[in-house]
Amino acid sequence: MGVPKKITLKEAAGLIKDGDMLTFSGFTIWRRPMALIYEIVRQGKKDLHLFEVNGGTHTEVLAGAGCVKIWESSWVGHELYGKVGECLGRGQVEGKIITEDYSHAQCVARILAGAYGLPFFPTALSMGTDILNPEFDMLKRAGLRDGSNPKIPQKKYEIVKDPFYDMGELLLMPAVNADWALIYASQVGTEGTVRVFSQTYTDTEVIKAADKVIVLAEEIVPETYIRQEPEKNIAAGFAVDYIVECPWGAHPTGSQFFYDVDADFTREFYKASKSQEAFDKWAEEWVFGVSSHEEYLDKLGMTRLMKLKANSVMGYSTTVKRGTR
Amino acid sequence: MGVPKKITLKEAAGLIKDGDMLTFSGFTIWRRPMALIYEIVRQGKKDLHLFEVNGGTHTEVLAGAGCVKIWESSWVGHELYGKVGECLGRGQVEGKIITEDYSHAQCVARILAGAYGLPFFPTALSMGTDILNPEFDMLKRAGLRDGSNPKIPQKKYEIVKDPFYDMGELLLMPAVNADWALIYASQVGTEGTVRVFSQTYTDTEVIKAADKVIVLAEEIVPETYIRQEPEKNIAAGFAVDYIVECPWGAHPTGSQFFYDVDADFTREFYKASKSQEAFDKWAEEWVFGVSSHEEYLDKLGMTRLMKLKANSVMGYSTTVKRGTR
Amino acid sequence: MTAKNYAKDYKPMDLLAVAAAKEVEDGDVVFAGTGLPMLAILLAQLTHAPSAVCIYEAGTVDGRAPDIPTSVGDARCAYQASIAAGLTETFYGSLHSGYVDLAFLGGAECDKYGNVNCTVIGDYRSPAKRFTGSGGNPDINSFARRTVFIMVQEKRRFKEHVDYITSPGWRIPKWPSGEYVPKKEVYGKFYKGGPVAIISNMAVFRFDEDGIMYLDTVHPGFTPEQVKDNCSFDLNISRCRGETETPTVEEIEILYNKVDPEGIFLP
Amino acid sequence: MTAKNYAKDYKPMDLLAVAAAKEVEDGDVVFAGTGLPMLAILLAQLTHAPSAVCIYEAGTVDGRAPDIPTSVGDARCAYQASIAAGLTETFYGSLHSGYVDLAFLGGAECDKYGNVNCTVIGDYRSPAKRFTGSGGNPDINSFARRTVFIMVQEKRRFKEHVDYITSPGWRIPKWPSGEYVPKKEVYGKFYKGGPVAIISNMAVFRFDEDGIMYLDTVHPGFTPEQVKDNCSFDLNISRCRGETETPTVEEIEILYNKVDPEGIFLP
Repeated sequence: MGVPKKITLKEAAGLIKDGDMLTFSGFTIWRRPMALIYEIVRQGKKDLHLFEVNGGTHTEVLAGAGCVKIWESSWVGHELYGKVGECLGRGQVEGKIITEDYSHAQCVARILAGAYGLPFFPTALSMGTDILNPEFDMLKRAGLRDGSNPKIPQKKYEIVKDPFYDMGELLLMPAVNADWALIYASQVGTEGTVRVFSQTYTDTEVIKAADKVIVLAEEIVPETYIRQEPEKNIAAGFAVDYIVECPWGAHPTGSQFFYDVDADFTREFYKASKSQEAFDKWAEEWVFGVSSHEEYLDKLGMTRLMKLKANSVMGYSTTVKRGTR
Repeated sequence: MGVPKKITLKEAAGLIKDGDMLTFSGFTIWRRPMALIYEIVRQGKKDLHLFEVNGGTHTEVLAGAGCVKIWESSWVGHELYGKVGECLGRGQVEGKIITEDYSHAQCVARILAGAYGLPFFPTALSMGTDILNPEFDMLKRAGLRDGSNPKIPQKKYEIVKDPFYDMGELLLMPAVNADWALIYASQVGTEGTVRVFSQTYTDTEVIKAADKVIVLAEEIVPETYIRQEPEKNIAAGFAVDYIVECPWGAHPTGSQFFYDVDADFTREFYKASKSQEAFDKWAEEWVFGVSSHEEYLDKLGMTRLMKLKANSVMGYSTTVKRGTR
Repeated sequence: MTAKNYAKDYKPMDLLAVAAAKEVEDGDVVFAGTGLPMLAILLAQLTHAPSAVCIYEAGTVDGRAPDIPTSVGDARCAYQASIAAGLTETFYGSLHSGYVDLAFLGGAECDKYGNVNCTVIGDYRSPAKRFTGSGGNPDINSFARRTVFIMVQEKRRFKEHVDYITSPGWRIPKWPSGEYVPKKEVYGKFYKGGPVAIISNMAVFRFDEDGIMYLDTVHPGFTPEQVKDNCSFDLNISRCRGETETPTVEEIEILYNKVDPEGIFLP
Repeated sequence: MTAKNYAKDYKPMDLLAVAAAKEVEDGDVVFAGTGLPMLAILLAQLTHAPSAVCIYEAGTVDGRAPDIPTSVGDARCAYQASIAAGLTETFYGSLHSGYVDLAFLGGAECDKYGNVNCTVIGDYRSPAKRFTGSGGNPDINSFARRTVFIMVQEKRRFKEHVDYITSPGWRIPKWPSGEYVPKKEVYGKFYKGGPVAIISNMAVFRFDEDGIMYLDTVHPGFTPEQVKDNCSFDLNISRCRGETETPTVEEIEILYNKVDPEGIFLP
């Protein structure tokens, strides 16, 4: 399979087709492939089917811009900087976005199954909840569980009995194998080996579970360097299809050892997300109003970005003002 | 749960009761808890039930000494230094040891299920083999699948159909939760955080899957040191019950970055393993003939051990003679 | 042990953090989320439970950053952690594996069985309003031995029936029929425990033998009747033990100077 | 491209390593075991397949040690590897996940469908002799797109029926009935491929459209008839293409000076 191909952000977004199923690296407001998300919005992609273990600012940008048709996940919000997903919520309330709720660990089960080439993964977590209410199977209600879409399982879940130790009932969760994994990674070697710093979230599984993988790399580093500590790497080059070198590519989400979450930016976005009009204005300024990632960074400005810059020993910014004191 | 308790090798072996189910760290002839294995033999434990993802020299020492009643695994041998497991094979041919064969990855499925608190783990690997021949279910033939032993599942495996994507049939493999995980680890922090160097094999899973965990540490290091790179650690202190500090505790098996496999010792053992008489003589010299791990190391001698010592950059010995040139 | 020196001045948030911290036993393996749960576990570690261990679902075990994390995915969670891995490790390798003793959780609505909603207002199929969704709430609540909820007390939030059961309390639907049965019947041998307390801004609630919520203590300034008036269901106040213990000077000092000196959760 | 300079002197083992290396295509993700498979993949990487990647089941991906590993669990496998993890990664994250193109495997016995035994001699329930057991052989053989077996050629090893099917060939028992069916019927949509070649010390065998072994090439010094005589089943020799290509001087040079200079597998 060889070494992944280096492409530009524009080329990367151009690969994604309307209606494709996407999944992402990161966790809520950390290590999201934001620069690529913006470019997808700029290119006006439609009817996207998102599966994500949890959502965040990137979800809201896509939902606000009208790119999302189906959202399967467990959570959306901006943590401290915006309690709920207003754009997605609006789409859901208006019936424009089909939502399939799973619990967080059920989503992990689904992506693990996808990563391991298994059709399902078992779990006993979150039984006895309305997540499992057959009346609330929204993809079924939408007539989408007939097997015609290979990305949508014929059932939301299955209840089975343990045949080995009489533990009782538990659940099987269907695999997810998205068309695309859009990944932001801390470092990528010149032959494609991928590393993320600190927590790995579900990045390892997301890469394996997708048909095609695009990695936004904060840095591209010598392959011999990244192979000095192979226990810290999460994917080999043969598991990656395309690489985009893209410093600050996760902004406004955070990237351990590079930069913190941009709290002010996220709060402003959250405010804007509360109405379509305000969102559109925000997108006009921050997405359509800049023609490239470089222009976006210039617009943010050096002073702002330096405040977010991580202390290289601690892994997070020790200069950004986080609270009231 | 707090910090694991520091005990001696003798105390560690003393905790294990006749008939207990054991599982181990390592892979074939690497990172096996050999010093503890010898002590278990010295203390004359009987009727042990071994589950191991793969066997190795430690298995043969236990089998040769008559400690083993049930062996569930996929493989036994000494790699290049002894092609098959002669002691175990003798026990099997003579009908003294009940063998339940699984494939390597099916064993991984079983220990993964155990690690995750799941009753089973799915796999489509190794279907269509005699491993699944119902006539060859040896624990069932021995009447041990009646549910009375909580460590033995009521079925060897289960065939199920994928209900989600019509992939066809696949297997469910029953969890393993041994009474004891006997682990050899490269480093353990003063509060019990566990690290192994290079490949992790199935050590992470083995620790989680067992009811109680004893770790033989090549080194005990400051907790603050081991926490500087938490991505390299495989278990937190609360997952470990007992720690024995035991340098060279894996000999004659190898330990990455500390020492290579002792090929000559293993070849000698393999030769001895071919008859019970020769094994007994070997054990008289190397197990019963030494009263402690320290005496065993002294008997091996510094010159021999220094040849095995790993180069600290490469992680393996660059001075040991491995081949014919 | 000297007599406790109770603080004269404290905010409602301080009382909640202190009450929550008291639920931690030394040596507990605790699953905590962003905000008050972090204050509670950190305060507990600095007072009566020094060997309690905290797991954040994003992938870290027992981090020891000098600065409080802003979210569970934060770089701060990984600093001097025992393990930095991912969600497979925390949800399956730790939680499903059975290591978790205690968890702190939140919610928008609850009923008297401790069923919690953090998903929607209105009919799920055409909701009036979406919340964040479940996150790990039901996962953690279903497998931790003890869970403690921290919630805002309002009549419309303490309901006879929640609009959607996001997180399982003591009487829950068994699917596919949806018949309500005790939690143990749904979880079989996976059963480990469930909600032991709800801490609101007015009171601390616990659950009786039948898994029904009762008033345990009221926070100073409130009466049992006021609390009952702020529940839509018929709250049992007969077992109320009196007032919730208030923060000590030392606890306040630790909270503001050691746990959250930047004023992130305690402005 | 200049004419090949074939070596005049070579050992049977050299021929096997060279023949096996030719099965590697550039860019292949290869699962290899200890011994000859290591020689083959390393030789391939140093000749026609520089971007082939080697996975060792003990947990490493694409290691690049200057010294050949003595076993797949060796520290040498991890040196300059892309990934050093464990068996969950290699068996589930790589193999079951569908990344593996090619694998080299061994065995004590095989039948004409490529079913392989590496478990017992005699009746499994009371065996005359135990071998090592399956190891990862059947796992890898069931999920790699192409597998190549390297075996010793003897009449008692190339059998009509193997004593125990450790590793699945092209016609295999479908449990629970045990009826023999084509591999595809057992594996359903999990099906990816199977054995494409067996390389023995006498010949190279391949499989026809019905999954039945036939003679492809004979090693120099042997005749098709001799090979047929060393099979218990009726070997199809009608498709034999001639002699197996022998090692070149360059290949021998690489094998002895770069791949195994210590003489571990090539004494």
